[in-house]
Amino acid sequence: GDLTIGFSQIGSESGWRAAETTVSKAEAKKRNITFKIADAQQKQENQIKAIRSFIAQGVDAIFLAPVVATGWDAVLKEAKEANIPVVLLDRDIDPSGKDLYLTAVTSDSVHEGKVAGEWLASQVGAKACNVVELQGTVGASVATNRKKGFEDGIAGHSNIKIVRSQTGDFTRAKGKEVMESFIKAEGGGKNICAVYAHNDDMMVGAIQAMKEAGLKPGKDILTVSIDSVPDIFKAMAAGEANATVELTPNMAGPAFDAVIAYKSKGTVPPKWIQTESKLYTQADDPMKIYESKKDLGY
Amino acid sequence: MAAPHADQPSAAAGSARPASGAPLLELTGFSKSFGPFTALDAVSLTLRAGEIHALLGENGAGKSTLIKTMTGVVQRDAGVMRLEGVPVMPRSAGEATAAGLATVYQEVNLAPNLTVAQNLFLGRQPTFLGIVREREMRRRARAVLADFDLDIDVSAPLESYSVAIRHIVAIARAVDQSARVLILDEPTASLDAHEVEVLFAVMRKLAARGIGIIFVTHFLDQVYAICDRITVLRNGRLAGTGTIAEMPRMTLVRTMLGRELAEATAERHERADLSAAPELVRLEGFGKAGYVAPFDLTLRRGAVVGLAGLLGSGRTETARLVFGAERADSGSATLDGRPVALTGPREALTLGFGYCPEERKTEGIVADLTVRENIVLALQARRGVLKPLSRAEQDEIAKRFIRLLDIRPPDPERPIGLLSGGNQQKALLARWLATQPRLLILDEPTRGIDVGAHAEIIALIRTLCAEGMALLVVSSELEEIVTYADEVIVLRDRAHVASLTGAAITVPAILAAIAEDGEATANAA
Amino acid sequence: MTVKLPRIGTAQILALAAILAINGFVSPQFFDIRLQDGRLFGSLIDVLNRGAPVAILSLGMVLVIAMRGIDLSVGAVMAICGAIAASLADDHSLVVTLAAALGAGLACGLWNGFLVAVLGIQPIVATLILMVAGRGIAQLITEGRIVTFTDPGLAFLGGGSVLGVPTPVVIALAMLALTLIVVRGTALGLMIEATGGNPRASALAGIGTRLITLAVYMWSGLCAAIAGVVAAADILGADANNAGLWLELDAILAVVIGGTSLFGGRFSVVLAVVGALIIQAMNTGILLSGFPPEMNLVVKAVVVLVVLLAQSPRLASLGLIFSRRRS
Amino acid sequence: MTPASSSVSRLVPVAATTVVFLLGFLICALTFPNFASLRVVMNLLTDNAFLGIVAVGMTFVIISGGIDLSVGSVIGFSTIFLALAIERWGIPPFAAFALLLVICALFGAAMGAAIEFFALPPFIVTLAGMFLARGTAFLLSTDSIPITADLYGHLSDHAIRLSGGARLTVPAMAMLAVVAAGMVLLHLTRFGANVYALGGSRQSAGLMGISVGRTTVLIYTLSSVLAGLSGIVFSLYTSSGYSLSGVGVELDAIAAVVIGGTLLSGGYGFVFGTFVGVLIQGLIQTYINFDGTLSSWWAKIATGLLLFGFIGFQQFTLHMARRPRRRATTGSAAANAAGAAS
Ligand SMILES: Nc1ncnc2c1ncn2[C@@H]1O[C@H](COP(=O)(O)OP(=O)(O)OP(=O)(O)O)[C@@H](O)[C@H]1O
Ligand SMILES: Nc1ncnc2c1ncn2[C@@H]1O[C@H](COP(=O)(O)OP(=O)(O)OP(=O)(O)O)[C@@H](O)[C@H]1O
Ligand SMILES: [Mg+2]
Ligand SMILES: [Mg+2]
Repeated sequence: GDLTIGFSQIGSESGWRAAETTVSKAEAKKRNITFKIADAQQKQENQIKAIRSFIAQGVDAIFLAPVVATGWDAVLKEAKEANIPVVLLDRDIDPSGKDLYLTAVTSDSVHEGKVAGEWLASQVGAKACNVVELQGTVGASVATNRKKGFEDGIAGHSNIKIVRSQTGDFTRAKGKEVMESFIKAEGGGKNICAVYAHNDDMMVGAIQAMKEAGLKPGKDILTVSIDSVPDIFKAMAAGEANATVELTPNMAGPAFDAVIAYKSKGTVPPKWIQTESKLYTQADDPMKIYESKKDLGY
Repeated sequence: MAAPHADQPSAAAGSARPASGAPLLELTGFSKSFGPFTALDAVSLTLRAGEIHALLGENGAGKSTLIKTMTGVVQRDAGVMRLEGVPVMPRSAGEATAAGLATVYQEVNLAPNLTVAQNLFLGRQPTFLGIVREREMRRRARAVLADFDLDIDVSAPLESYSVAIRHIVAIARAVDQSARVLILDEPTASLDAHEVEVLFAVMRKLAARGIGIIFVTHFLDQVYAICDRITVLRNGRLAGTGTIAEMPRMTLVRTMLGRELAEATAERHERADLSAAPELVRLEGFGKAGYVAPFDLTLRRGAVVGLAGLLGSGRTETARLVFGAERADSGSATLDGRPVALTGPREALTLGFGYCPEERKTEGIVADLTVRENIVLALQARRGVLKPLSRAEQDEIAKRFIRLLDIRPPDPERPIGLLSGGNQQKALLARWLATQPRLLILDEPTRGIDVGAHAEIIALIRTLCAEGMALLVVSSELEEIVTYADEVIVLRDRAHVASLTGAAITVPAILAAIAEDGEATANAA
Repeated sequence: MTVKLPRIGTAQILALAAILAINGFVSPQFFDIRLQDGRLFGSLIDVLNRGAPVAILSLGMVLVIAMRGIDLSVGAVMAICGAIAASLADDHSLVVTLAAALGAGLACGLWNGFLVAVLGIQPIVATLILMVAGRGIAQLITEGRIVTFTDPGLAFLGGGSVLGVPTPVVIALAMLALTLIVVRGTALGLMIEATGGNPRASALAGIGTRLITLAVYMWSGLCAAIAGVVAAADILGADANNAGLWLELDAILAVVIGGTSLFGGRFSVVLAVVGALIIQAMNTGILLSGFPPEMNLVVKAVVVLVVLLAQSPRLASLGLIFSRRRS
Repeated sequence: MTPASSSVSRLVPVAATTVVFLLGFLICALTFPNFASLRVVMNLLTDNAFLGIVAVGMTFVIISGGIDLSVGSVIGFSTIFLALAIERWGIPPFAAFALLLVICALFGAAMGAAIEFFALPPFIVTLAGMFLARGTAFLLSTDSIPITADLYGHLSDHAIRLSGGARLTVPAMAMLAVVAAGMVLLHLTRFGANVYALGGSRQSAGLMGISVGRTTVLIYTLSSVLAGLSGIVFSLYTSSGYSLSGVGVELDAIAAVVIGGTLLSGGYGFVFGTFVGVLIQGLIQTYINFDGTLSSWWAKIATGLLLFGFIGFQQFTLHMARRPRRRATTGSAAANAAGAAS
């Protein structure tokens, strides 16, 4: 139909985010939907502004990728008053706002961390293992959740210990810099058994740091990270990375379908449409996945 | 600038005022060093109520420093100050004012971005429930300025007025603070004869009320016109003190300099035969709308053209147009007969022009840089970025001019901002002399310069002239202009109204040309 | 050309030494240096290597600040030039790649200089425009993704070494030497200091302040371009979203720690670089210390304040009074 | 420049900014349907309320010749502090507000004191303040915490409803009040005059007997208190606290102040200009949101271009505004001459 949907996107802080935007646009085109994207540059206030201007423009539905879990009640109430359904993408919001949106298409970032942790636990068995952690941006909910999930995943394995944890701001450069100092602080890397990074970009940087220090990532040091961006599959194919947990960039597809069904037939979708958090390892033909992902706009 | 001193009331005028014997303010043992340099060495001074007390000395003698240590702007190393017998030690300008010492510092210290009225009453504006009563403040401001014969828009920002007006506002502010002691550091440096008269009238009125006034000036005429007693500093030490009767002119000069003054100043030099002097620059119909009305001007090698007029008459403007600091929008210019475009200071510099601006602090010195760097700046600009003067060359140039102009202290590596006002002026002169200009434009070159240096600068102007340089000099001191100018152009209301040459150049003639009313000029033209 | 380090730079050098000593204390192997694949390896080398981009930025920033300006766009310019270099590297020769990247940096500088010197826009807003738009331009070039390359020539600029010294450090040193020659070997330094100290007086003294302003912003753009290329070469890819993010603040901080006033005038190129090293030594120390990352900013704030207080003339004179009293 | 016209000329930058804003609004209204509505105007006020409040404080700081980079972080600190205080520590909202403002005042005073007594550059002191405030916010909590206190619900419902779904909200009212109070304080009180004097020349201000130290401390205190107030408004706006809120607001505030015609070197400027500057920034964003076709990067480029457009046009207006005045003086001079001749 001739729907107009406004999307308040967080920003373009990472390759994954860029892919999400690209994929969303492609999905909208497939369905002949007029799709308006407002980039908030990582700021909640900008997202609120964007939602308000969508309301003022009278769009048919609003997609929101919330930068933070809280603080949406007032503006979502306004949307509700204007009878505009809101769909959350990629991240959930605080439970108090449950009745203010139609549905949420998200992955569970605690679960992602847990998948990563459980994979590591299965790999090391009973061996003692010192893990260094590259955290995302301090205060970002994804970072907090992925940290928590990982800790859950290795809970009960007292042989696995997180010995160092610093923020790499989700970026390659910082991931590399932080890893460099971890290596030095941990006896030239000899004491490190695995690296856990909250996203693949930091891991790609960390892999470089390990190589420059004369270590063999993927062999001397196990790696596990989250997102599944193309470059990590390249590293996996080269045997330099071990595992990644996928966060699909196609959140908008299911969301569009839900909105179309709701608008045309009045079907109320379930409150949570969870996307899969799939684990990939070197055994999964990484080069093939790389090929399939590399043009998605990562 | 000072009207001929024959017109001034005699020295007796000062002593005729009742000056009670009891000291109002007593300074003893004031000392201050800046690092190894001793700026003040155990200076004492006694000021009586109702007395106007001249504080004199060469540039850099320590006058301004003494004043700043009195008011706590600069922390003194030693010294006691008693106000009516009670020791006072203000630690900031604010405290000094509160204690009863109102001061006008040498470099006018006001907020140029605020209105005239705000400047007059800053910190003590009339308020109602915390809100400044703007209208009342303006009314009072107008009243205060009326005492100084100044009728200006007090709601305009101070910076839209000339240096002179700013100075008057600063003085008015100090006077209006109903202090017991009023300190004026070179207040007359940028005033014209009329304004000086007005200021003196106010000073006399205040003195009659029993206020003690400390007055710093380099104009000896003014000292004898208004002061009762004199204190002289030399190299930071007390060199002498006494009543004006005890210190006649020659004694005073000797005390200040520590030697005899070469009596070059008073004589007139032979005026050049203008028609014989080769022409250097000719401007025709030169002007800028709303700035200066179009004028013709010919500058000749070896000749001095003086610009005279009241404040705001357009002298500075003329000088800036000639240098290209402001672009003319009409007229043509030729140099050595060839047409040239005066489009900016850089072009002027390459043509061999030099320009010493009037506003030393904002347009002249670069305070953080050393004396050496300030002196070589224009020369370096002319040579271009890629041909740096070597350090040895810079040192040589700096040393030469420090010696030639007797810049004190003779330390080329001192930041120029730390020099006394007069010495800064000399360094600026050096900046342009170093470029060996063909035309030198000087705007108030002797402002704030002591008697000794004054004579030296005038002698220098003559030497430069004799060496074939063309000079265009703006000066408020008519007597001075008369001694060196070969042609005097009189300005009024931003237009050139008269030109005097040869024997016609006399102070009364210039005054007459300045004073002529519009109708007379219109008829003359 | 004399470099007057002692006296003027004591505070900065002492601060650097103190931070390094603290680093040695929290991380005993801090001063260990060994050769790894023909490249020096150790935390101290990390400080130099990681500090190189900010040091290079500060070489441009110090001149801009000395002219009473400020350049907020350097981070974005880094991103642009890194993006250009990374996208060209694999299909073009290194010369072409570098020429394009550095040319873009110069063009950015020219734009800033044009806004400031010709249009008369205040530097902070003038460069804010490019700070905002520049990152967008960089993302436009990379389309928001991380563009990777494999060209060994470009990679060498980030990960290689010359006689064991990491290339970024060599580049930073070369740029330092070049800046010193350009600034102190010609009259440019004097003219910049004069213009920054009193623009009106300098213009009246015949200095071409407009041209110098343009040149200085272009120099800053060039330095940012080099820093951007080094940063891209370091991670073998251009991350337009994050490259140089907030580094303008670090560069300004480095310049100010180096004793140059934000109100223009006197400047010191060498001390600006020392300032950059102080910042990086602090960052590396934080990473080595094992503090939780929530503490990073608080530690940074305290260190910055202490370093500045150590330089404060007021504190120095207080110290003088105390020492006099004691004696 | 004659004195009489120069008192008017000080208003020219503000007038230029206002004209630019109105023109911009007109263009938007012609471009997009639904734009020229009361709702959009009210949104502009509500959405930029927190920015407007800090920008007023920033105006004082910049006019005095300083700068305050810490305000964004102070907002972040404020929201998380309020959330914790109200939700976890059980402090009643108004008491929490008061406590927060006291903390902010002390923080600002400390920065002002460091600037004054150790003669440190404001840029760096407030940069350290920026790190410190944000760092403290992280230490308080890195989670985002919803605030459920009744007051918050009341306040966000308590809006004046206007026609067409437009609402004059509490944040918007708070900003308008702060702008008005800021205008009075800056333009009509002794303190305001002192702020200008400091911006004209610190040294002169000292010699004129102004207590430079006290004024500096007060200015930074004011800025931090307004940043705290802005934090309160922000927490009302989002009904939550989050340590990362307000990132980069300092740059937006500085840009708003400067676009509003205030000179960064100090001494000149108006609170009203800042207000218009804030609206201009809001307008740029609204424009981009309404357009909605711009990718992340094109949005950034467009923001930059629009910023350039506004500033360039402002510069042009200033230039044009100065020219006719010169002619006017010439004209009057000619008139005088004519009068004299007759
Ligand atoms: N802050 C300072 N640091 C170092 N030296 C200083 C400082 N202030 C003044 N001086 C020096 O102290 C001496 C006295 O200066 P002062 O300004 O008192 O002279 P002055 O008598 O007022 O001269 P002028 O008639 O030229 O104004 C000068 O040599 C000057 O260079
Ligand atoms: N009496 C006055 N009333 C009002 N404005 C004045 C007065 N005198 C000067 N001005 C203003 O001061 C400004 C600066 O004058 P300026 O100093 O350039 O003139 P000038 O002829 O060079 O005088 P001088 O060199 O003696 O100061 C002028 O724009 C003029 O408008
Ligand atoms: Mg003096
Ligand atoms: Mg003049």
